[in-house]
Amino acid sequence: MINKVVSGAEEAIKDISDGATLMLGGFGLCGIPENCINALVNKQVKNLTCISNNAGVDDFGIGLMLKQRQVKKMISSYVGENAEFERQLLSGELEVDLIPQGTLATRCLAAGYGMPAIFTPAGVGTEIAEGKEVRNFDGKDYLMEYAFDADYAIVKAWKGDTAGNLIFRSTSRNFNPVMAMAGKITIAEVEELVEAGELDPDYIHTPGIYVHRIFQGKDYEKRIEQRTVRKSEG
Amino acid sequence: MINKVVSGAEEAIKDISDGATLMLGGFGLCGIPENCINALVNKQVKNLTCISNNAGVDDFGIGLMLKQRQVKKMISSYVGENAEFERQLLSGELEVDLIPQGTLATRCLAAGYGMPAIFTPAGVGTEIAEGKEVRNFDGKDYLMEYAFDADYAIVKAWKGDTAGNLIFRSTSRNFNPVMAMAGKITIAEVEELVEAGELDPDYIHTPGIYVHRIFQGKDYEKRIEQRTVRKSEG
Amino acid sequence: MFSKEEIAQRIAKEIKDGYYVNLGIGIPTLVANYIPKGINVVLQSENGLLGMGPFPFEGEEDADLINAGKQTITTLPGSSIFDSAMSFGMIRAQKVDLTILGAMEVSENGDIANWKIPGKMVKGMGGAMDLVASAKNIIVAMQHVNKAGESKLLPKCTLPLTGVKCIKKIVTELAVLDVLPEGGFKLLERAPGVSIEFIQQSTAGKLIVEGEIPEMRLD
Amino acid sequence: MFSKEEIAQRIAKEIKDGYYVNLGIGIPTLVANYIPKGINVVLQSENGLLGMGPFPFEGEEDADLINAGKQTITTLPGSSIFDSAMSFGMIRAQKVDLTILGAMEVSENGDIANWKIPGKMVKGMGGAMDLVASAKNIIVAMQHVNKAGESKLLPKCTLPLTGVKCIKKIVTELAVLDVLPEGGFKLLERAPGVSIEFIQQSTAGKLIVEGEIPEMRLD
Repeated sequence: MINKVVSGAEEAIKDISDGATLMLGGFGLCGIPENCINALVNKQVKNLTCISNNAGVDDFGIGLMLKQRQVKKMISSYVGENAEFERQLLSGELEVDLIPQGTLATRCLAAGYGMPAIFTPAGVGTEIAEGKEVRNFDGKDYLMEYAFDADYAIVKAWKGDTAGNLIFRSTSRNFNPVMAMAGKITIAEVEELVEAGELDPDYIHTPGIYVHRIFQGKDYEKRIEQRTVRKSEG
Repeated sequence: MINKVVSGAEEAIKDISDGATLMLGGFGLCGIPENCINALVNKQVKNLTCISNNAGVDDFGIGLMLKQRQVKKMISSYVGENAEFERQLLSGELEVDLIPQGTLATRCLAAGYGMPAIFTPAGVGTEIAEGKEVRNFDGKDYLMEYAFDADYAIVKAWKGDTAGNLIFRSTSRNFNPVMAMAGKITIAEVEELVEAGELDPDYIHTPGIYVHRIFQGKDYEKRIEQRTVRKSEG
Repeated sequence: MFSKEEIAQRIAKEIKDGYYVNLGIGIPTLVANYIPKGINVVLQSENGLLGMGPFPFEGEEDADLINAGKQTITTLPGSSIFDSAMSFGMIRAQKVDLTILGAMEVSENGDIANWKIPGKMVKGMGGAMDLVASAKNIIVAMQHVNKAGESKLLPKCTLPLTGVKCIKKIVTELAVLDVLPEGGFKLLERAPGVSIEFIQQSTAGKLIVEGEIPEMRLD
Repeated sequence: MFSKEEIAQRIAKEIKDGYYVNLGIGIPTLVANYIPKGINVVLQSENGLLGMGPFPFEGEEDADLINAGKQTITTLPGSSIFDSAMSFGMIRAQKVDLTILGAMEVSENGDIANWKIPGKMVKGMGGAMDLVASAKNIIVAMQHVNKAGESKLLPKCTLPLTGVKCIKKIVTELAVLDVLPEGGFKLLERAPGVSIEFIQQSTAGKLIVEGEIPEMRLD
């Protein structure tokens, strides 16, 4: 197998330069690549375009990059938990392209599957359809949406092996596998890195061919955004 | 959970009637729904359109249905292992629509993902492009191909649960998960049927929402088409 | 007039055995508490889960297991996890039987607006545009009038649209209404003690009243 | 002149460390036996496997584990299994670095015909049309002339095409040739003992010979 292991987040992101387009996995704060985000903050790389379903919170996740004004443009479906984000948006410092969540996911899939465009009914007849091709199939209208073109995809998995194979845990899977397929270069940080052969080939979510660099991350905080519980019974 | 269990192949296919369009999972003889095929043979349902990567061999798999002239049309990528097939084709009894294997798989995916059409470069400039829309993206030509529209998808999995969740084993996965997503009604036969809750949610290949009927099959032959071995060392 | 809980309770009666259901944030989330006993329903959470269970017990929260509202949740026996592309794939392919979501405005031709108010910070549409454009069966849970007392059931939406001609049924604190394919809100039921006249006054769009209009029942 | 084994051996020299490679049926399959020691290469089988290993030992065949030629095979440490949509997805997205396949005819502009002979039973194109349309790097392994002694390297293919302008390199029993973007077969190497004149006679398409043409080496 081809060994994809790098020493850590710093090495993994070392060639990411100003103006790059990044995909960042995660839904809310669940399954985000914490180590790589911190390394990007330390590296102070700027003018980034970030494709990510959400934009983190003020003091965690992509919010840390926003605070340093490293992000020129966010491409997201929902960005509502972030005061600094709002400030930059209203002041015109930050561009935002809001797109439907399913369209976001499917434009990643399209890139990973070599399909230049896809059709979705999401947004037909709304302002997000402006300037887009509408096409009718079987009496229903669809928008044509293009595959994303990202320089890097940065994802977080639960387990990975030295060949780059990834397994995600529970709903921290979310956008991670589709973004992993979609980057020109894909960087994966994992909670546990094992030797090739330790993961069952039948249960791999992202085959190693899609992953270029992998490392075992450290000090995962895995912050919970909405801690909701029920009372113990009895 | 919603219980999808039926008593067996006969019950699973009982409403399939003459003229139906069926998807049948498998690659060669690997991962084919043996029980359902036998039940379809016994039921003698006719004028079927079968979407399947291959057409079985003379005395196994879809070949058994061909022998009884139950198939009006095959939609496949490769049909080369079957003398009766050849006879029916040359005599005009059987229609065949040959399409590239990746196009076949992606047209299933499109149906399962609610995308009416996809773009693929496969077949551009060849006779299979005749009558199809060609579209250029970024300097490369693609054919527009439509999602399949199948009345039933019939697949074979390794394990399944009463909620319809499926897990496939090794390369018997092949077309099964994409077809499972693509049928208006999806029937799954499994080698081992377990209670809901026994399969790890992280390792389910086909979520139960895509499966309408499930049963534990019996007497699997799992015939090997090309038995190739190397000599024991030492 | 119905409370939010009662709106949720009334909507729950629309859920049938064997349904896969996607619940939006707000009143729709409450619907889960009222799913009729004895029927099997699977909740889909569009961040990638089928078979959403209740909130975890204290101390059992799992940061890796959340719903589309980012709340900690649990799975149930028979649950499955999948990625976002498959999640919206099954939504787009209409494998989800029923979608319940909130709205700021609904028009008499079934358009819905629920994601953006001009001049205010826009948080994004999340999965709402995908859901309304794809679902074969959508119920809107909403207040009949806004805080300024203006009707939210309109001849035409004034806010930016989320989807067009997609809403089939609305349950408010005042009434249950169908949106007719040819246009118009057809009054089906009224909340206990609420008059047809009051519903008429609260409905800016075309209200269609035919025959006896029974009171909403929750049992 | 090269044997089939030697053609495979020569092609194997084109495989670089870190390559993901898809091998077609026939001579291409033999290439696996000659992958240079010390480089890491992963074989993709388009029925849904990365990390194809050798044939199983007798008695260890697994009916559920086959390659695209339907042969029983094995996995290697680090293998992964996936469905047919993902398999052709990664092919279409050009994640596979090199595709090696056979051909009936190749034209001087890089068209390939390898799936259909009019009047004969057509078995189907399998994954060949996807592979040739998608791969960034394709090597054709073929005989220079057919059994009737006619050249298979033509100005224009006479058989139904599998793909257009996609072949970059050809290895035959006689020679190694590049297909130039502007058209023409550029002779790179000749098999031991084979003259340029003989290659010229065996090549119906435009052959480009510039400078010294070394003999093919296998070591």
